Amino acid sequence: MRYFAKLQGQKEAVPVDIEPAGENRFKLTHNGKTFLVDALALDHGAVSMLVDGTSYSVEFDEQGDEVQVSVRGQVTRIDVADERRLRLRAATAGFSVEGKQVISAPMPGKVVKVLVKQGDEVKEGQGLVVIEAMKMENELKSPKAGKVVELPAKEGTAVEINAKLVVVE
Amino acid sequence: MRYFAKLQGQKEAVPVDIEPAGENRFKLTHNGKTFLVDALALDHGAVSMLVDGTSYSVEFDEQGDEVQVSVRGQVTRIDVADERRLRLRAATAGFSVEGKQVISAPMPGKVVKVLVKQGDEVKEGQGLVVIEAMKMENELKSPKAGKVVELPAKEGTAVEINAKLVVVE
Amino acid sequence: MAKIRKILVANRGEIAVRVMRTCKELGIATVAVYSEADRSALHVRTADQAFLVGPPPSRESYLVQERILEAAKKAGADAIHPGYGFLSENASFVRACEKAGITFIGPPASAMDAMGEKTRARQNMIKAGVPVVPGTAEPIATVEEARAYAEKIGVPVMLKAAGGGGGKGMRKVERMEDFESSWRAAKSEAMNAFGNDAVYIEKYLEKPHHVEIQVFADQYGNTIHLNERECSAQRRHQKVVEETPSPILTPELRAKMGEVAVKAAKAVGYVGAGTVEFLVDVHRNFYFLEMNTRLQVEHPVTEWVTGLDLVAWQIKVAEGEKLPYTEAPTPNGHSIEVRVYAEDPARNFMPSPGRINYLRVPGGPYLRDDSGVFPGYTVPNTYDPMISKLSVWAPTRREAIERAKRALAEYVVKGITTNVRYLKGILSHPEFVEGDYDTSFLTREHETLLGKGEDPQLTEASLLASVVYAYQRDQKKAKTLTQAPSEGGKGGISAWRLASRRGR
Amino acid sequence: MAKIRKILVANRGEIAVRVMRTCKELGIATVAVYSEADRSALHVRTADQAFLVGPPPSRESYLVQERILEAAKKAGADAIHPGYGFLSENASFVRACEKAGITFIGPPASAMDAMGEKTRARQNMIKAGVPVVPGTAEPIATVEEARAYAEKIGVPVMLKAAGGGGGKGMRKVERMEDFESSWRAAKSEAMNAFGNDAVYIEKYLEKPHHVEIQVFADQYGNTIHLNERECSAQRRHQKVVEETPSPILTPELRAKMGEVAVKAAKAVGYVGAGTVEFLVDVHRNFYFLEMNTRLQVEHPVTEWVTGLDLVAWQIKVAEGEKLPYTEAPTPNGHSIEVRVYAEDPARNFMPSPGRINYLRVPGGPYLRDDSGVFPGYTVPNTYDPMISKLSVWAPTRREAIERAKRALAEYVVKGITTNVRYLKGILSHPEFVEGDYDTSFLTREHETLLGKGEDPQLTEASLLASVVYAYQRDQKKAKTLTQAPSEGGKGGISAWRLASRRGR
Repeated sequence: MRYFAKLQGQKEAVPVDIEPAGENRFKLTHNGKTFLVDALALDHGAVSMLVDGTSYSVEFDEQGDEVQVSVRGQVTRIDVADERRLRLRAATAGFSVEGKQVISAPMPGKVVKVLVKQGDEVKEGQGLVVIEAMKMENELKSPKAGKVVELPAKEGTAVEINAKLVVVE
Repeated sequence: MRYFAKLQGQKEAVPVDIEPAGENRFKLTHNGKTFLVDALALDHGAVSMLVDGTSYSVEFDEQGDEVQVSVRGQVTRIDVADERRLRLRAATAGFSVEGKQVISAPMPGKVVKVLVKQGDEVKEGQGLVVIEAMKMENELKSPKAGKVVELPAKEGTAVEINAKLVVVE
Repeated sequence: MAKIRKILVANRGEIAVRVMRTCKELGIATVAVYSEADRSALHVRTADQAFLVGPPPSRESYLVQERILEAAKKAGADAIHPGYGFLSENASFVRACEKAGITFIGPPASAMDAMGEKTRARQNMIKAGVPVVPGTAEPIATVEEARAYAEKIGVPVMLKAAGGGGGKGMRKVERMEDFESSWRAAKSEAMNAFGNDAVYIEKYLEKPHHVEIQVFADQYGNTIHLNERECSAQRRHQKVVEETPSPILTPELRAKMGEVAVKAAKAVGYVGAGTVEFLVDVHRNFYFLEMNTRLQVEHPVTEWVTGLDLVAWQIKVAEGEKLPYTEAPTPNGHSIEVRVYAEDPARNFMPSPGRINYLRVPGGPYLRDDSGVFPGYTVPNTYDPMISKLSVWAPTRREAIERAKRALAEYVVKGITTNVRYLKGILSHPEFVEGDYDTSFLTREHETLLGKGEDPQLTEASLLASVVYAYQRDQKKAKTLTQAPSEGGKGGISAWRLASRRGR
Repeated sequence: MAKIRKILVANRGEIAVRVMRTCKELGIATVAVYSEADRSALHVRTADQAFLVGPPPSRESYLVQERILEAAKKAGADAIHPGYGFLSENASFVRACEKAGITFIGPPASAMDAMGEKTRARQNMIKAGVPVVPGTAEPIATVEEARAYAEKIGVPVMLKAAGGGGGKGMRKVERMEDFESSWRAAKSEAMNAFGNDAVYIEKYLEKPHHVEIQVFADQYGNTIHLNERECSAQRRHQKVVEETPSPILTPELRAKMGEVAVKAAKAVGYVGAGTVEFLVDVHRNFYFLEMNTRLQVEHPVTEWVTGLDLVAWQIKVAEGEKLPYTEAPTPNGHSIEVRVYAEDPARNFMPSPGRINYLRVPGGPYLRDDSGVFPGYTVPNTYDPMISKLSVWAPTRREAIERAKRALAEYVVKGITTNVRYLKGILSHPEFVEGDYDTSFLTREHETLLGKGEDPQLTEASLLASVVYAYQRDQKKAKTLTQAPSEGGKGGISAWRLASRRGR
């Protein structure tokens, strides 16, 4: 079976083929190389993986919209899909970074300042909204140059995690 | 609503009345006394309970056939049922300790010795079967005087937790 | 010399739990107070009694003196331990405790008055002959005056809250253009943190080290110091890593600073645990910065190298016992503390409150985890993001660094983002390892500390593991779907996402 | 003096993890071996590499020398750390390592030969002028001979496995009627544990204390002792609580026993970490019992009061370094270790393997948890039931006891039964607190230690909480039932049971 894995910061998802090869064992082919992997899924999103005798204690953690993968202190953000879903996502732009950008609350908190108005032209990296949580103020910046097309954020209101604050197009 | 709570070692279940009294608050009546309890259920079977300002960090743990309740280092085994279930259990003798007694494996292990034969008369406290687990041998004793009416235990075999080993009647 | 039998801990989080641990060991009953946001908190569960003191904002709960005292009376507590922050440096609260006949575990109100307002403290220290950082002697009333003063002494300057410490209400101004916004930010933070928006100005020393001396005094005028802590690893004036001994102190400088710290404490009639903070410049001149009239977050490193329990000492001093030592014990070995924050260093240290789905703390020799959380706990977004302090001990600094790195590698927190990896970055940085890092270190080396460098072998392992994980979950899901076709409706959610939700 | 770069740890559980922790701090790569029952074990996840060595029974995996050596070669390990138990005291394995060119971290085979068979050890010690417990000089061939000897010296006698320690293959015989069954049991346990069923007989001393001396020797004949450990809190000859200093030792007796222990080690050309065990009778005479030619389970208490890392020392000595000290450091403060077992003291210490659903280990000052488990781990039923060791330090014994009790109160393990409450019972018992407890203490005071006494207030709180818990879950279930009527079919299961399953 073929999966596509996309590392954060990379444009393209890379194909990885996987076949079962016995109890907790898998044959994986990636980038022309084939690996025989002994991968035991443990509770709470942990996987003990042995590749050619090398031991990797892997921890998966989903937070908000991301899956973080930790191995020996290195944290990588990886998205994985099979072929059908890859097509699906391509269609809905889920796998892409182009188009409309929704800026949502990265944590529960309070909107202490809205720095733009509906219809404003903004530059990439320009501050849009300031959220306060845990006594710290955090400025959310525009991921791209564009125009503020939606602005649900209101100063002084409490917001939940992932609440839509600004849409830049 | 009325519940019946039975402490291990006690013959009778005692009635306790409970009524909701606001968020995480309950009015409980037990033994003629009424308590206003602030009880917050946490994950993993923990309850933070405040009664008149006294704080009890309660931990529930179900193991095999029992629910253990720990508060400040004291462990109590308690069974709770509502009225309908209490009647039900009385009918099926679930709440009683009389009648047929099934001796089952208290842990996964290996049957290293069977000390009785089918049809044997046994005394209360007489050894029936020896199980080995974690390098320790453990003798299971008869909970009552009676006769061995079933004997599924076989020497040298591995058994799972709760596997039926002997029935004494 | 009345024995204390019940202590109300007027705090939350790790410090409340830490104080209660010592109380338990001493056979003293404990009382917690909590806000509505903290009903599920560990300190409520740890205490023998617990009382609600108000809604989430500190100003309406943990900072309301009457509510705290009311809880103390209801519980029959004979003493209050304030922890750090909140009311710990509030002289009016000390007076209110006195009036209510409850022992305040800390210095007398007079010592707090003398040291609490930083500007007054500076004046007192100048009088006592303690060297201070050049700056204004008083809080400044208006932004115009402040601006004028800053222009006079020249940037960079530090704006500082007169009413409290801990990095709150503090701003460094490097360019006059930023003066007004920094002024406003400092005042607003100060008001939030201490209920007092007075701000004063100090000259900013270049490349200073933050070195502080732990002092202890009993009620009979015996005052000693317990050596120093090096706290130069700061970010936004918030300490991140602390250690003792300081790698830059010679025994002579230690003795000199200790002596001055004791002099400072004696000058204000100090009693209990306190910390005299100094800035040490490149020429190893040192200047009084402020005195924290309470227990510090970083007290565990001092405990590690002295074998003492500072909280137990605080209680004994409050009971009227004499100090058991007459001079500083020689530090034994080396200790390092790192602060674990619920924040994401890669996103400008954005706070990360939320539910801790899984938690595994490090174990093994010579390490200590002081935590205010537990698996299944939801870290509220109302308070400080520090969730735990990890400290280690070893015979030498080099070994302590390796031990701390090993311990951090064992830390697993899921559900929220923490700075654990960033902390490892600090401990691995050559400047830290070498030992001569000043307060600009963390800001200056920010990019390096984030550790963007990836090990391709680990990246590949992560990728393979992710595919196996997705595959196994898809297989499991396929099985479930066959058994329960009604779930097919959820096809819209990516299997990956769904899978990892189930993995919890 | 070749630096060791990669160590295979020929063990499992907490000790494998503990050794790897030190390796990590020293920058040494680690290799785990595991049986089929241990695929999910913590030591496999902690190591850099891991190799399967066979099916669950130790005799087919952890005790198979060729498999261990094969894994070491495959991994390119240059040294093997044996931990305790398994192959740690097997001289033939040491020789096999030598032959394979792999450093064995432990004493030379010759020292093991001299001390490994306990009967040979006794002969060697008598030669060296070390006092020994009266008994046979050789293992006894037949049960008849054994019986005759026991009759001659008179019961009580101890039957002991010649091939190993740790309480395995050991039986006390009080009445001659029990002699034969005890003999068989000792031989069979010995065979299981050490692959050697040789058993000998010792006179049983009345009310003896078990006090052992930690020794350390480098490759150059420098041999020192690191003071004693009191290990009289034993059950079935298995240590449960250990402490240092021993509450019954005077400085003079400590010095005398230390001297004898060093003499014993020197007599056999010892190298590395070892422990000389003594029985101390009511008159404070002491007798050599045996020498454990390896690291002990209870080494953390020695580490606490000396500040050393004994595993690091073992590695350095194996690399050819000299000992950094020439005599025993004066013990600093007091340390107590308790062993957390997966067993139910209320049911005759029945083992309790199974899944650990929830785990919260204690934190705060001066405590240490050495664990081989994690939340979500299933403790297999194949091996020793010890899942963790909790140790504490304090300036005095009294404070150490209170700290250990406080720490135990914080320990939460769900899914399996542990002896945590029983351990608290030991620490609270007046005989333990007073300090003069002998090896009969735990057996003699068994009923008291189980702590049958209940606090009615806590019983009432438990009852109320249980009803709330049942009620809340029933309410939740009722809601679910309304939403998904198909679940109604499960009505046969009690709501309580069902509820708590969901609570996980």
